[in-house]
Parts: sequence; structure tokens; C-alpha cells
Amino acid sequence: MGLLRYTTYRFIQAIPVLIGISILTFILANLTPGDPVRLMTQGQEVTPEQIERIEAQYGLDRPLHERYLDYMAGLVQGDMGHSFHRNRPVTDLIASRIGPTLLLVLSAYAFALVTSIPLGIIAAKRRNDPFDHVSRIVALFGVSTPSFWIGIMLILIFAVQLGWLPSAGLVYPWWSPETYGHSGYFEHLIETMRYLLLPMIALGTLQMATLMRVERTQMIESLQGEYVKLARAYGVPERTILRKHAFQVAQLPIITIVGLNLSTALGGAVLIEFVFNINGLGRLFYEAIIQLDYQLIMGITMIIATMFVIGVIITDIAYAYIDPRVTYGESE
Amino acid sequence: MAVGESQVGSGSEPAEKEVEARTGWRNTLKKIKRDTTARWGLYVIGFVLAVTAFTLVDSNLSRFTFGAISDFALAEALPVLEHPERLPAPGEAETNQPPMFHADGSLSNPLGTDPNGRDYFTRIVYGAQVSVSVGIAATFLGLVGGTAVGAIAGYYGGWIDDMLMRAIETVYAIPPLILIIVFTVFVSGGSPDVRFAIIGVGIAFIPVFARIIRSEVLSVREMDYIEAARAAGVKDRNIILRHIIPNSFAPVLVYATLQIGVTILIVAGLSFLGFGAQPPTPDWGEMLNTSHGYMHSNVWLSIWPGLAIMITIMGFNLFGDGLQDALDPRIND
Amino acid sequence: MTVSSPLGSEMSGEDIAYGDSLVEVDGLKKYFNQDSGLLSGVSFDPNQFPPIDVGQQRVKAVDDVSFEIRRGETLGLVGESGCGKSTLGRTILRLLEPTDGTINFKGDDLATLSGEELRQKRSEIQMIFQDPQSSLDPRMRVGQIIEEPMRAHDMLDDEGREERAKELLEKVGLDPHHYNRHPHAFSGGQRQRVNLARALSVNPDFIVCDEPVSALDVSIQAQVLNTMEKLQEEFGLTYLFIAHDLSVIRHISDRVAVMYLGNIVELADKEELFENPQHPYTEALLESIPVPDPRKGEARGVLEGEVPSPINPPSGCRFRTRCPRLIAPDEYEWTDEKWDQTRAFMRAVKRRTFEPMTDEELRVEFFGGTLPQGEPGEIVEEAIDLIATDHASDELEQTQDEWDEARELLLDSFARQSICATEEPAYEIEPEYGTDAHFAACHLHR
Amino acid sequence: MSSEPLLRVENLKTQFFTDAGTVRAVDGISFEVHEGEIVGLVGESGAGKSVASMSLLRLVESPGEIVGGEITYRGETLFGLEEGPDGELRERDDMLSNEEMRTRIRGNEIAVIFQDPMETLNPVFTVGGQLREFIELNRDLSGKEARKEAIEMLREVGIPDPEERYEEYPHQFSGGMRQRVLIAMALACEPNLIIADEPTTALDVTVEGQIIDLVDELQEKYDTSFVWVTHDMGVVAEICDRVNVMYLGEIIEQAPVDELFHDTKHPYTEALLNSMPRPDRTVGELEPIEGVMPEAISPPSGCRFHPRCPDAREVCQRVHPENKEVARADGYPHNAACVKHDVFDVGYDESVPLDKEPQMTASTPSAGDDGE
Repeated sequence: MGLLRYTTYRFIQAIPVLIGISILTFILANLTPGDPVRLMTQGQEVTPEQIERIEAQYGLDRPLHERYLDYMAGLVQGDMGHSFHRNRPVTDLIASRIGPTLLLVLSAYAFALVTSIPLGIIAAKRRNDPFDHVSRIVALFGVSTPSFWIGIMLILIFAVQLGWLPSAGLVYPWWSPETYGHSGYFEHLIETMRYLLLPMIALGTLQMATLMRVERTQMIESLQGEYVKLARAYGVPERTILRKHAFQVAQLPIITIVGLNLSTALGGAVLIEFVFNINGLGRLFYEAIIQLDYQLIMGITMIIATMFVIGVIITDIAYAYIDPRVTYGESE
Repeated sequence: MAVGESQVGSGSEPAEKEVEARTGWRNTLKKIKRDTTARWGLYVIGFVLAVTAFTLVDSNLSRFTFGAISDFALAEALPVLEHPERLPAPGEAETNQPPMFHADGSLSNPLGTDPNGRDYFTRIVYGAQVSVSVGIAATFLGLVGGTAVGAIAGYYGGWIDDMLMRAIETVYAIPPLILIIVFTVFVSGGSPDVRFAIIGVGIAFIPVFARIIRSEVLSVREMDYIEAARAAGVKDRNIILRHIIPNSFAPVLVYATLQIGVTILIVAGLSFLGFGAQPPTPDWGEMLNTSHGYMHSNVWLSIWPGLAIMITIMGFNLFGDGLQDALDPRIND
Repeated sequence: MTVSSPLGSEMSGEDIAYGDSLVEVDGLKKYFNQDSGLLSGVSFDPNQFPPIDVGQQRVKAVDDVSFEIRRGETLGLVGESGCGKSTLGRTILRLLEPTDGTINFKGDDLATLSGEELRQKRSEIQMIFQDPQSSLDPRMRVGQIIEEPMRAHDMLDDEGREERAKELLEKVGLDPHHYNRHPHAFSGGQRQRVNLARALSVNPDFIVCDEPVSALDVSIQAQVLNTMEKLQEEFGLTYLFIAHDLSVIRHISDRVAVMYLGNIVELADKEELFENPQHPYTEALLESIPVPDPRKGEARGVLEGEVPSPINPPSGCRFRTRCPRLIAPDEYEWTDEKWDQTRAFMRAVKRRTFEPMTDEELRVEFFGGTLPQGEPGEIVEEAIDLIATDHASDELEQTQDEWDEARELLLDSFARQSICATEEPAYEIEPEYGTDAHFAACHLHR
Repeated sequence: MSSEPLLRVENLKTQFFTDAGTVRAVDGISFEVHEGEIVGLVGESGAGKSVASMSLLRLVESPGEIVGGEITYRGETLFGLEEGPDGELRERDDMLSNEEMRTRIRGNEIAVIFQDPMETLNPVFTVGGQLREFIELNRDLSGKEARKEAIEMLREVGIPDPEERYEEYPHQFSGGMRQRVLIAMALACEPNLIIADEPTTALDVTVEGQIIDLVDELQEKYDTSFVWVTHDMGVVAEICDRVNVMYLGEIIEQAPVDELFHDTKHPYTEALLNSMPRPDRTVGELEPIEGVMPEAISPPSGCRFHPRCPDAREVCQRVHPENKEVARADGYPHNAACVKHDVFDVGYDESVPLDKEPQMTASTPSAGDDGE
């Protein structure tokens, strides 16, 4: 009942944050010493007349706040400006590149969740066993190793040395199999997986390690809870205690962490797309930065921050759905 | 009926447990000494810092550099040791040498040489200096900024708190790597380097530290000894200086230790993309960037810097974990 | 006595004779806002337009409390958790800002003193806390802790403070050599002694003790209580002793005030209050305590239900919703028996404590077969009609509504008509023990 | 009273193996519980009473372990050791396995009511669901019947509007109501013995009264036996039939409740009673027990109470008194572990009283004038 209301409430709450993000990116983009045009045209021979023309074209000769309001007015209508270098609307560019990134981030998350939760639970259950020690060491490696380096190593081993998997690019499952010359959907799917596997693991390892550590700590704590003692005292089987009584409480903080970690995953996507040559949003961001395409940079920053905010809201709602103690932000 | 009275917000922790956690520095140190994890972390950090110190001494006191022990065969064999960023003159060194245990390797370049013929071992060693100092500097910056924002928000509360927290949330919403890249690139006017990276990372971490400091200040403020001090007529300023700051700072320092690892990780990523340390600075991330182009021809170049990053970060993580365990009575009973 | 320091001569508490009023609290109120912040009190409510609610809900923790504390006495303040006793103690010391009312301490109104005046005044009013864990800063040494208040009031020089701290340690039963120890090296009882020493360091006249022994084991409790009594005598202290434990209150107090839901419901001399309680709540409290003697009568939980929310407390007498002696509304004729039956029925319906049954069963169960005479009888009949299984429809939803209707009908016709609901009680009673005034907030004494 | 007790505990020892050393939390206690009686286990914090009660169900958590003794419940061995061929201790064959303990004993034979009603219920499941789960496990009832039974039980323990509240979550219940739910859980499994671990300590006095009332009533109705763990002598006097007083891991006195209070045989019990302020009469001056309870990691030699005992003599430092019968009442023995009683015959009368150095750390200056 309250859940729908809570969802609305959380989205309304997010509006100021989104406005804040747009202001922040706008300020950042205009922090540049010298004028943006010089930055945009860096390395090219330009005459002062050309600069003036470009300034007029992009409205850069007007005061900052006016330009911001213009930008905002555009944002509301879904117009994120125009890419100087590519001569295309930013919105189009982003739309064409967002798919691979979502595929990458979501599959990395799926990989992380599927591996970390069971491992974390078993480690907590067998606390101080060899299994626990090994999994803790694995997790330690996971949080200490740069994802892009893991990517490089995976390429070296599985693509370069063994030649089992491709080292670059992705197969988009939403394109038809014929585009790739695949014989059918089954091969299409297999190929998608083959291309996705390495970048997914590279991006997902840090998430897996983080989640596993949190899961282990939370389960240990939950297993020490009084309610577990109660369940034991009433003859509840250990497996039920682990999977139901302790787990249900322990997963609550995990949900929050999953949402917040989206921030690392989205950042990591830039690196992984760079390493694996995937034409996603991260790669686009990298190219935009190299070209100092500042409308495009602002657009991508906005979109990525929005994705993060939405992710956090979704996990918050999931949390509220699972934890009966959460009040839905209304006064009782 | 107590409906609606005891509703708990998300993730709230029992307060009494935290009280136990604050039982003075001495106790904490004792626990750290007993904690194997923390000890191993300290060893690793100590090792990396020793390497760093070694290379730091270089510029001022030539006595303690590798160069000074030049009678030592190994040192003699390292032609470009003193200036890892200096490019050897043509013909001075071979490029893309494999490491010494390789059939074609030689003892004079234990980890081989890079495409420019520079000794890779020397560069890795110098890389520790860059990574650790950048990691610590950036974390420190974030800590200072975060402490200021968090303490003000936590202490004053009310609308100041609200405004600051909203601002913090906004910064927090942009993934750090993205924020840092945008910041360094725009602020440096298109020519990023490691100084901008440090400032960028510092700013990106302000929200993290501000949140922790704020919640610590808020929980310390609820302690009875703060009320006792007020009841005794102690001035506000003294309450903040003598009670709130010393008591809320310890957990934050622990967190900062863990955060150094994260900082090194991010800076490495930044340099790898080419937006952090610039060549010829011997930075691990930058070295990985360069070696990326030689991935197929010289595999080794991509391995060593990554291993170095991993070991360093692992040291800080181990130490941070140990500290957390030592401070957390729930795990440590 | 060596502790009578240079400051001892300035002790203005001596202007007031023992037994005269030292602290006078009048009409004190402390309301808490539900939450604070930029948009506090603004809530989202999609059921209305615009969907925003700006109403502020306030918790009435202390609501219109007046009493006096006399120099040299111990006033016990007792009540169950959530009754507002700790809030009252803190508001008197102005650690919390009072919402309304005055706190007269030796001629000054603490409620209106400005920041610096109040801070100066704090050397005369001190506090001892409940939790021996969190009331001492873990990073300070015991010596520093005890000296802190002296330092805040520029008392003595460094050496003098150290000397005095050591003397105080000895006074409270600790070893002066522990001056340099950290709090974690002490047990709970010992920490409470450090707390005592800190409070005494500035030679206060008045100390609010907030549950000072409730975290301690019985055998340790006695040690600390004895020390507190000894120090009171030696230093001429006045205590406001807050506790939930009636045994401790009976031991240490001279007079006792009983609190319920933000109000003081009874205040009398200790002996009078314990032997001749005049408020039904006090009676219930006293009957509930288990007595450490198997030959004494059995303790009984005579109270029904639970304490209502302090956000919206009951009108009139706040105890009326649970009172076993709720007064019958005047407009109807009642026999005592029928009123008792009706009251029981009303509460059972309100709390839904019985399984649904038929009309006949209800009459027998609650009224012994015969309903009250006249108008009340008709109302009861109407209520029975609503909830009896042989009248009600089958739908579960329907039944819920009918129960609600029956409850409202009964409460409106009876409970809310009683004098207990319409007027706030405040009566003075002739004491049986001693000569002190006996205050009881109950309409039974009208 | 049947001759064979429902539960017999003999020389039970539970220890915790910590970094700082072995904590002998329970150190050789013996007691019995008969059908239909409420047996008190009373002591201050650190006396080992909670550990003792958890040992009965073999629910001691690591690093704790039951290291000795025997627990028999209705002829079944819940715990028992025997000496193996190489002289090492091993579990006896007739001792119930963990699986048997879980399926046959916990819940359906022996149930527990825990101390902290706020933490004990699982916050993410409905009260009714939790109650139903335990009923299904221990009573062979189907889901629907179990639900009905659960609602019935909630009504039985005085929870208003049980159908509605069945669906609610623990945080929607007050402390007293949650304690009622815990009692309902215990009773719903229809056990023969309930271990109540400080069930009223966290509650306000009027609520405590309600709960004690309820237990009294229900005990009469179901004839369940109780082991009632508490630190409150008032509650003991109120509810218990027989009482075991614990000090530092040992039972130092056991007696029927009236004897314990009116014919006290152990100086610790005596001192405890004298140090308590009374609700029913005004006591002039309290007589505190000197000092604090020592750590169970390094208990004092001889009688563990001797450093604080007003009657301590030289012999008390040397001789460790076993719990012995010093009187008889109602067919029950009145046991005390104090050498001042004649049955011990270790030369107490001739021994010189201990000249205790004043314990600066904890004794109050005024405490000097107590001690008979």
C-alpha cells in the first residue's frame, strides 16, 4: 500500500539531486581556464572569427546563468545539446551507446551477486575454516586489484595465450543474428556470452569481492542475533536458520551496498570498455574527454549520475519492501 | 499501542555496542598488535613505504640511493637507475628486454626494460613513491575537506546540515572516476597531470568523509559525557575540542586507511586512461597505459605494475580490515 | 573537613535554610518536535490536495508540572519508562530547553537565564547519569574528568585542582592513586563513584541524579546508595533522585513524586505515599512490585493495557484510559456493580480481548445476564448488537467496522462523559503519615 | 510429587576458552526440577546463571563448551561423558545426538523464554509467522491448524485482537507485548519444561506484574515446570517454589523459597538480602556486600565468596566447600556451601577470623560498621 506512495516520494526527493548534478556538471565544464571554444578546438588552427562564430552558434557569448537556464530548458525536453566534434545531438549519441554499457554493468552485477552471496554465506557459516580463509583471501585480492588490470590479464590468458575467447568488442543480443552472420538465436546467444564473459568478470570481480565481504560480515552478525538463538532453542534445523532466519536479516544491508556500489561499477565501465574496446557509454565518455567535446561530456555525466540515482532509488524501494520496519517517509 | 513509535530507519545499529568500541587508543593499539590481519597489513605497508622512502631520499642525500652503492654489481648493472624517467641515449640500452628469469633475460634488468630501454625494475620501485604519495595526499585532502563539511553539518544541525548534506549527496551521485576525470580535464584546461588528479580525488572523496564524520559527531554528541560536560558548565568550544573531536576522529582515521587503497586504485585507473600522471613520470597506472600498446609483443610490461598496485593496495586493505576488526566488538568478541 | 575550599565560603546555598524551598518548578512543559530539519513537519499525503501536510506533531514529554524541592532533602521522582521523568530532570537543569514554565533556583529563573549566566550557574547545579559506560569520556583520565568542571569555572589552580580531585576520590570511596587511570579500568560501581566525584568537584547545592544505580548489581547498588547518603549529609546536598525502582526510591527519598505520561499524579512524604497511596496509578505501581519475601502478599499486575502515546494524551486525567477506578459518568444512574461490568465490557471491546460470541453469551460473560438499567442499558444493548456473532454479517471487513462502531459508541457514551475525561484533576489530601502536604491528581478525591 | 525428577543436573561444568584464559562460567552445579514446580536460578551478573540455563539445551555458543557433568531429562541423557579406554573423556552412547536434541527436545520438550523481547523476535517476519513456524515444527500440525493454534495462543497470553496482530511485525509491538509473544511461543509447543531467562528484567514494573500474573495462571493451567533465571530476589519470592542461588559459577545455596528467605544458611544469600532496599518497608541503612564479584577466569581459592564474606575465617581460604545438606524442609533438602555449618567439620569454629584489608577500590567508608 504505502510502497507506491514511497516510490513516488523517493522520486520526488531525487529531483533536487538531479538539478544539483546538472549545476555541478555545468560548473565543472565551465571551470576551464580560458574559453571553452579554444578547448574544443584545441590542436586546430582557428581564426578569431571562427571562434566568434562558434561562440555565437553555441551561445557561449552569453552570461553563465542564462546559458545554464537554456541548458536546463533543453534537458527537460530531452535535448542535451549538440556534439561539436561529431556534429550530432548528444541525446542521439548517448542513446546509441547506452545499450552495451547497461548490458555490461547488469551482467557484471548478476555475476557478482550469483557468486558472492552463496560464498559469503558459506564463509560465515564455516567461520575460521579453511574455506573461510580461502574465500577471504580471494575477496582481498578482488578488492585490491584494479579492474582494468584484471581485464588485461584475462585478455592475455584467455584471448592471447589460449585463444579461447575474443579480446575485444561485444555481440549485441538485441541485434538480429544475421547482422553477425550467426546461424540462429542459439549461436547468437552463445556468441554474446563469449564476448561478454571476460569484460563481465573484469568489471564484476570488485563487486563480487565487496559483496562477499559484506555478506560474510552481515551473516556472522546475523547468526549471532538473539532471534537465531531463539530459533535454535525451538529446534529449527540449521539449514532453515541459515537460509531463512539469518539470511533475511543479513541481506538488508547488502541491498543498500548493491545500490551504492553502482557508482564504482559505472566508473569501472569506462575502464573496462576502454580495455575491451566496447562501444559503450564509457568509451564514448573517454573519446569525448580526449576530444574535449564538452556538451557531450556534460550529457554523459548527467546520464551516468541519473543512472546511479535511479539505481539507488530502486534498491531503497527493495529495502523498504523487504524490511517491515521502514516507514515510507510519511508521518504516522 | 506502540505502533509507529519504535519504527527503525534503515540500517540503524544498537548504540551501546558502539560505546564499547571507544575504549581509548591504547586498547586499540593492543588489539591491533594481536590481530594477525592488521599486522600483516602493517608489514606490507611498511615494505612499500620503505621502498618509497628509499627512493625519496634519492634527490637529497645521494648517500642512500642505489647509485651510491654503485660498487655493488647489481647497481652497476642498472644503467638508468637514478633517473627512471630519463630516456636512455640511443644504443645505451636495449628495448623490450624480458625479465631475468626468462631465457633471454639478464641480471642487469631484473624485470626487463620498457619499449624505451629504461630499466623496468627501477621504474616499478619509483612508482611506489608516486602511487603511495598520491594516494596519501589525495586521501588527506578528502579527509580534511570532509571533516570540515561533516563537522559543521553535524555540529550545527538544522538547515545548515540539510543544505550541506544535499550538496554532498549531489557530488556523491556522480561516480568518482567520472567526476575526477571531468574535473582534472576541465580544470587543467585539457592537459591533465597528477596534481590535478590529487585535487580531483580529494574533492570526490569529500562526501564519503563528510558523511562518516557527521554521523560520528552525531553519535558522540548523544553520549552522556557530552551532556555531563554541558551540565558541568564547560564551554561549547571546549566540548568540541576536548570531547567531540578526539572521540569522533578515531573511526574516521581507520576509514581513511582503507580509503588510501581505494584512492590508489582510482588514481591508477585515471593514469591508465591517460588523465593522471603523465609520461615520463614512473607511475604504475601510466606504465600500464604505455604497455597496453605492447600487450601482444611484451606481456611482462603489463604484469609488473599491476602486481605492484595489487600488493600495495592489499597492504592498506589488510591493515584497514585489522583496524576495523580491532574496533568492532561484534566481530571480535 | 578539608574539602571546604576557598569556594566554600561563597556557597550561597547557605542563604536558604534547610527545609526551605531551593528549587521551585512551576508549570514546566517540554514538548519535542517529531523530527527536525529543513522540511520537518511537512509530510507527503496523497489523499488530499495539495498532497502536503504541514501539521507539526509534538511529543508532550513533560506537560505542566509544578513542585518544589527543599534544601537538604531528597525528592524521589518515580515512574515507568517513557513517563518523562528523565526529560523533567534534564529540563530542570536546562540541558533541554523548556517549552514553557519557570524553574526558580535560589531566586533566579533558570528557564530564562542567558547562555553565559546559565553556564556560571552550573557550578551550583550538577547531574549524575545513569549509564556508567557512556557518562565518562573514555579518552580522559579520571583526574581530568573530575577536574573538568572546576576548570570550567576557574576554580583553584592546577595543583589545587589535583589535590581536590584526589580528596574527592577518597571521599567517594576510591583510591586517590587511581587519579591517572582511564575509565575503562573501573567497574560500573566505581565509575558511578567517579561520576559522583565529578559532580561534587564544584561544590554544588543541587544534584539531579538520573537513575544513578539502576545499571548496577544489587550488592553494588547498596554501596553507591550509602555513599550518596553520606555525601549528602557531609556536603549539605539536595538531590532530585530519578528512578524507576520503587525500592530504591523508598530507601533514599524524603518525599516522592510519581509521574505518569508527562504529569505528576501524586506527590507526598515518602511514608505517606508508600503506606497511604491516593492515586490509583500509584496503587497499581505499588501492588505490582515483587516483594523479596515469599510470605508477603502476592504482587499482582492490576493494570490493563498500555501507556497511550504522549503525542495525543487522553483528556482530563491521563490515567483514565487504564484506570481500574474510572468514575461513572454523572448523567446516568448506576449501581457500582453495573458500572464495573460496563467498564470491563467497554475495555474488552476497545482492546478486542475476547473471541466473537453470540448476543446471549456476551450478556452472560460481561453482565451476569442482566444489562444495566435505563439509558446505559440501551447503549450497551446497541453495542452488543453490533458485535454479537448472531447479528453480524459474515464479511470480515464488515465485522471490523462494526467493532469500531461499537467501540466508539461505548467510549463516547461512557468513558468520554466521565469527569475523569472532562476535567484535569488536582487535589490536596490530609496526610495520614507526617504533616506534609499530600498532592493527588485524582477525581476520586473531589 | 513424583520421586523421579523431570530434570536432573549433576556436576555440570561449562567453560569458555578465550585468549585470556579459561573462564569457568559454570563450575560443577547440581540441581533438580520436579513436575509442575518453578525452580529459581538466582544470582548477580557474572554468576553464570544464563550460561547454566543454556547448557541445559546444549545451546552454549563458541568459544563456550560443556566440559563435564550430566544432564538427565525424563530418563534421557541430554549430556553425559564417560571415560574412554585411554582415559580420555568421550560422549556416552546414550547421550542424545544433536539431531535428536533438535527434533525431540528443543521446543517440544523444553522451551525457552529469552530475556530481551526487543531483540529476540526476528524483525523481518510477522509475529504470527514466527509463532506458527515453531508450532508446525514441534506439534505436528498442518499450516492451517498451526495458524489457528497460534492465534489461540496469542489470545491466551492476553494479546488483544490476535487475528489482526498475527499479521503484524515485532516492531509494531511494545516490549510487554513482545514478551507475551515469547511466552506464547513457549506454551504453544506444549513443553514439559520452560526455561525462562530473566523474562521480566527488561520490563517496567507494572508490565512485569502482568507477566508474572500470566505465568502463574498459565502454569496452573498447563502444569508446566519452569527453570526461572533471574537476579531479582523479589521475583524469586513471588514465583519460585524452590531456589538455587549462584555465585561465581557455583550453586552456594539451594532451598525451598520460604526457607531461603526466612532461614538463610549461606552468608552470601544473607548479605544479598540485607543489601537490598525494600519496597514494603523503609530500611534505615543498607548493608552492602563489600567489594565486587571476582572474574570467573581466576576465582579465589577455597570458598569463592570468602574475600567478601563477613563471616570468613582462615579456613575459608583453604577449604572449598561442596554444597551440603544443612537442614531439611518439606521433604526437600536445604543445601548450603559454607563451612560454618557443622556438617562440614573442617574446624571453622577454631579458625581465626580473617583480618580483611580494606578494599579501597570498592568498599565504602561507611561499610566498616556492618558485619555481624
